[in-house]
Amino acid sequence: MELTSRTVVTIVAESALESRLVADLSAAGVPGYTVTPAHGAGVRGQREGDIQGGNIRIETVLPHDTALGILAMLQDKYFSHYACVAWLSQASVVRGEHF
Amino acid sequence: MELTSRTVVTIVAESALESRLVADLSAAGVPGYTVTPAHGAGVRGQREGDIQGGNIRIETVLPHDTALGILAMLQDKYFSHYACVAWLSQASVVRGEHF
Amino acid sequence: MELTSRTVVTIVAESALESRLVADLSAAGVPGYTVTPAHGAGVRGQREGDIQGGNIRIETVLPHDTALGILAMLQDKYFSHYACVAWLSQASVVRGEHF
Amino acid sequence: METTSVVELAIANLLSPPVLAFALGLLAVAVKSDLRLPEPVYQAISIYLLLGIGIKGGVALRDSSLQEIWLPIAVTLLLGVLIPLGAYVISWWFTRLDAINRGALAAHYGSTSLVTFTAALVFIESSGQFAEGYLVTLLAILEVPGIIVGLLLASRARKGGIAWGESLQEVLSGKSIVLLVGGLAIGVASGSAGFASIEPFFGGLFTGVLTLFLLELGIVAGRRLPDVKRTGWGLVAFGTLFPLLAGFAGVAGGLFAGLSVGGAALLGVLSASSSYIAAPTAVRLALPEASPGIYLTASLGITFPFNLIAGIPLYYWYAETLGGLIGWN
Amino acid sequence: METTSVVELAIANLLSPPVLAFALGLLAVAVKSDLRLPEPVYQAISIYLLLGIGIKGGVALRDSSLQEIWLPIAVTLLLGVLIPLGAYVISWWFTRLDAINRGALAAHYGSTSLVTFTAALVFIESSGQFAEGYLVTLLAILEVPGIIVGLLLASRARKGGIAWGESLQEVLSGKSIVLLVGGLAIGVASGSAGFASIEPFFGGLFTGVLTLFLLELGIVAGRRLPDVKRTGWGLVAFGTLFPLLAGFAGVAGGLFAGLSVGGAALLGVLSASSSYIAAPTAVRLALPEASPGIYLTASLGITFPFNLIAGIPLYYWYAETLGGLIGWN
Amino acid sequence: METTSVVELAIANLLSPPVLAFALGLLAVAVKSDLRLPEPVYQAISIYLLLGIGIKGGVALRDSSLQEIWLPIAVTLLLGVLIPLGAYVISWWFTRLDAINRGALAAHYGSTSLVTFTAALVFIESSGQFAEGYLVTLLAILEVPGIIVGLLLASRARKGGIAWGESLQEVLSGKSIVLLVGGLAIGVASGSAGFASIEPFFGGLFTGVLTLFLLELGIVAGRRLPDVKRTGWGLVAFGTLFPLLAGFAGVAGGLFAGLSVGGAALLGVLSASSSYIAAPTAVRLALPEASPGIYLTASLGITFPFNLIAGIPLYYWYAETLGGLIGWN
Ligand SMILES: Nc1ncnc2c1ncn2[C@@H]1O[C@H](COP(=O)(O)O)[C@@H](O)[C@H]1O
Ligand SMILES: Nc1ncnc2c1ncn2[C@@H]1O[C@H](COP(=O)(O)O)[C@@H](O)[C@H]1O
Ligand SMILES: Nc1ncnc2c1ncn2[C@@H]1O[C@H](COP(=O)(O)O)[C@@H](O)[C@H]1O
Ligand code: NA
Ligand code: NA
Ligand code: NA
Repeated sequence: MELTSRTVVTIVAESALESRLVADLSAAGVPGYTVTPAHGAGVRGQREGDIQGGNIRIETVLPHDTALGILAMLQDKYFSHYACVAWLSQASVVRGEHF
Repeated sequence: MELTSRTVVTIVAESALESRLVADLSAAGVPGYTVTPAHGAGVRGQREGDIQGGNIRIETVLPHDTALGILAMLQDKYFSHYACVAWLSQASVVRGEHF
Repeated sequence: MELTSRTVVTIVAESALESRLVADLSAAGVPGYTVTPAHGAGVRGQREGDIQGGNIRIETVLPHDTALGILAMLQDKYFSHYACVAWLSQASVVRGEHF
Repeated sequence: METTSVVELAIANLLSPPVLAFALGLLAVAVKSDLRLPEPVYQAISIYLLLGIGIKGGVALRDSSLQEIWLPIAVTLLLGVLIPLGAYVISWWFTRLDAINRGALAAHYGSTSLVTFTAALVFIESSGQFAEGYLVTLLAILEVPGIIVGLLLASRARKGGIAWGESLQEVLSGKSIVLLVGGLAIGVASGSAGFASIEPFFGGLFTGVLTLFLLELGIVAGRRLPDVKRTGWGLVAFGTLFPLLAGFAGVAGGLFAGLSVGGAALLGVLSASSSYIAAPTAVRLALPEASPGIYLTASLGITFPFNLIAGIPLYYWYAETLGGLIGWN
Repeated sequence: METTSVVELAIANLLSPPVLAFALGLLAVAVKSDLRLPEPVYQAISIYLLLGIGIKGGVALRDSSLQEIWLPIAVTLLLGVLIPLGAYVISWWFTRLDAINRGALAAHYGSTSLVTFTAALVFIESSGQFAEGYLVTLLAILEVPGIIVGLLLASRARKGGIAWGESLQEVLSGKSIVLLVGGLAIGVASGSAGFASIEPFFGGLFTGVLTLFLLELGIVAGRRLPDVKRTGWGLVAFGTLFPLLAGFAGVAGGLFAGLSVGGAALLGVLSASSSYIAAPTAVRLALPEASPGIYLTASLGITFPFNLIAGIPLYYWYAETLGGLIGWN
Repeated sequence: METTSVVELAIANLLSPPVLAFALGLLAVAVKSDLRLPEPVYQAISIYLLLGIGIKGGVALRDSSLQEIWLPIAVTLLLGVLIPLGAYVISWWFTRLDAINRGALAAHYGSTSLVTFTAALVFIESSGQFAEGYLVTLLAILEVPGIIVGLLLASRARKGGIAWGESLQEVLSGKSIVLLVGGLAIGVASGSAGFASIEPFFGGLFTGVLTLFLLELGIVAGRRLPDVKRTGWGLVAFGTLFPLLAGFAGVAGGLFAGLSVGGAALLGVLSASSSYIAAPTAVRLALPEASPGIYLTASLGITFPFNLIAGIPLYYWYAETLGGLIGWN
């Protein structure tokens, strides 16, 4: 089986941001994304509050260059004011054309 | 602490497939798996629809060979017709015998 | 963009343990954590039961040393009696000071 | 109600809270609202509706003799075979889809929609009409054969066929059948004395809960509307004209089997409505090549709203007119 | 009720199950209980309350003439502009916060709280008082302008301003507005005959469901209490004194517009209450620099409990006294 | 009801909708259905039941004098200590389990099951019998001591003992105690006038909601049944015979304390039932070596169905017979 290397971007953010984040990810050309509900705490601990549904965890598997573009976009628009963190990791996929 | 290297297979699929996937994973000999509810969009965007409960995300930590077997199984039975993607990544565990 | 290397600890445990685990993680100095609801099966298959809400999946991104400390803590207090597994993986972050 | 015209019936239906809530759901999608009923609550309500309608049907069934119901049951089984066959053939005229996609459509239109039936029941009751209690039994009976016939039709075109054991198991043990049949049994066993204790929950709240449920279904259907444009007018024509035909067959069969006007109207609704709980799951697993963009769009985006808004009073009008012709009622 | 003293009113309010359930929620946090109403159920209940109150308001609105309601509507719009301006200025005296955080506060206090209104409605009804049905219309009207004014005030201090298109879209298509306005339309269209069929659900259960909801809100508010200590006494003073003022303005405006004592009391409650559904979302997205630790704490941790426990009977007392002075009722 | 035989009582109980729904849940598992009540709805219903039963008990408690209830409370506390001790000893005869697992069993059987109590309440009410309102107070009182005694018994065998502070905090602030005690307080404070406003929700719907809840508990119990086979007949014997004994002790104690026949039957049910909300959580955290496959299977897979199906009418029959012997009633 032929495996292709890809990058996974994992973003955790307050759930009010979901639709904006998804729109920005699509604009940045992600081939797909997966969202799971989440909650948590971080350094900032600043969230819209218990009442509005916690966090979301977004995961998207894509080429490394697009991943870096997304990090730049996040740093530009989200990291400074919103409760939002992100990290990159490595993955291998079959069907590289799908990601 | 002695760490052992393992592979993580992450599968995202439409939730109607959960019981079939779990049965196929068990048949392929996974030592365990974790399922989280999810939703998302992909290249195909073909899902059973909003009404039936989105996607699931299955994660299983196992030896590399078993991981490759699972990818083959997925390619054989799921990738072509169902909304289903998967990727591999690396992990380290203590208690290697558990995984 | 400057990327810093970090370790991700992923813990899956029965959900009754959530508050205890979070307290122990905080005591171990994690910079943040994210919890998602989950269910699954493992080698032990011993869980408090269907009635009390399945598993949780906790993810925390942190320096490698702290990660090893957490594994040691888990091994000491959780692995032997509770339904609890954990694994480490590699990640890169911008804003290293945040993690 | 006999003297009211079909237009008055249709207006009364349109202005009922459940139908208006459905319209509100459509509107919410149109204005890009993020309004959704949470999934677990949606699931719980569908359990409530299935179980409640089953129990009420069972209480009514208790008073029916086998002699009275064997003919309606036989007619229902016949409809359960003929309607999917009809859908398979007629969808070809309108859409030129391949056999697998038409088999999928047949499975949906051959089966039936709980919520459409429920809305029709509320319509009949709120206009003071009578309908036999065992109609719920017919609902349970009509759920399954259509799916089987549809899969059969598609399987002929599918290399590898269908994993029948798995599929049948999934349909028969799915929540629709378990709750309807189980509810019927509970109703039969506990009778109206037992039902009295749960009436405030399963009876009194019914229309209100249905209103909330239809709000969500309006949202779900509204999200399908863009797909309607994409799938083309052939599917729209099929999704509105075929129910008119199947509804007529149901009404005629019902009157033939001796049902009251209200009962025949309900059998018409059952025949005209298409499934979106049991059938989609079965089809998705057994016929993965069939496009959900086609069958779900037809069932949920076209036929469901059509029946809810126009079909229900129409099938009632069928029953009244045809019943009058044959000197019924 | 006219002869009862304000103290008796306050005690009756305090001993009502919804307010006691709120207190139980506070207590549960104090004893470190893990009690929570699950999020999806919380969401579903808020949909139920919004839609139900909208429908009931619509049924009542049907009987109101435009002539009767234009002045109350005009007064409400005026309050919708003046109250956030007042909050912006007065919060400066108490807290010395920057313009962005005061704009955020203005958006919250300019908008209004469904649950406070609902609890007040239950209070008015259970003490046998009358209130105009179209108050729900005023609730829907008061939701939006305060948010806009608040964002406007903050945007002057914000480089880059505000993405108005996005923000307005989010507020106007948010579930509060869609359900209140949609519910009003359903109520108007279906009337009291239509409402009868859903009354057991949207009417009979209302106070009970509200009790469950307030249990959860007590927990949510209780979790905010540690923040209250952190934000300081200036915010506590603002969060209790400003509602007293805004409530007075609402009551006076209501009586001026010709509302009954009960109606004026409710307009007072609407004016005095601060939003925690629509406003927080809008503010979070449009003014990310504003601290939720300030506006949510003030709105949810201070003003909401204050209104629930002391404010509601007080605004009623305002209305009764002022109404008596001007020879009303 | 005095003249009806125990068999008639048992049949009436078996044919009640809640018990039939429980059976349907068992059946759903047997046919491998994927039917489940979503977890958040399950949680919300258990909050509803606990709070509702607490409030109703509180309204009733208001009319009771301390003089009337001190003896029943004392007897209940005694039962709360003796029953777990009995369970610890007697389970040894049947199962030969180690001290930790028997301590876990003792904690479960010493505590009590809300749903069994609720079903018994519905049984008593629907057969027109009287029972003292303060039985709910006894339910709340019986929740805790059994757990403590069970943990104490196990801790002697456990090196490291038990983190008592943490465990007590978790039990006392768990949702069972907070909602029952809080509900009692709400009921006492608001009285029957306050309760009237929430009666449609917490009163009228009660049996219906319980029916839905028991459907899910049937599924949960059904999934435990394979474990029953694995754990062996000793546990089955213990899980059915011990409740017969504990139920007798409860009935006798109740009659001794001056309770009515209905009240004594309910105290019998409380004594015979075993916990599956508070105790499992406490035991899981404090005694991780104890096997949930044993204590949950016994409590949920054996004793709960046994009590629901056979125990409730039996304990009533105990009370009637014993009450007759001592000339009560
Ligand atoms: N080190 C971390 N590891 C995992 N998740 C984190 C971490 N830090 C923050 N998070 C998640 O990101 C959210 C926002 O973090 P923050 O912006 O620091 O408040 C938190 O609620 C967590 O869910
Ligand atoms: N590149 C991706 N990264 C993360 N998740 C993906 C990606 N592509 C697809 N998915 C997930 O897989 C599901 C099915 O994808 P598809 O088969 O392309 O429709 C989507 O709904 C997403 O949740
Ligand atoms: N190999 C594995 N991969 C992923 N998740 C696992 C694995 N083994 C166990 N788990 C998760 O950890 C939980 C407890 O496992 P165990 O302690 O083996 O019963 C299971 O319910 C699974 O959710
Ligand atoms: Na049909
Ligand atoms: Na206001
Ligand atoms: Na007991």
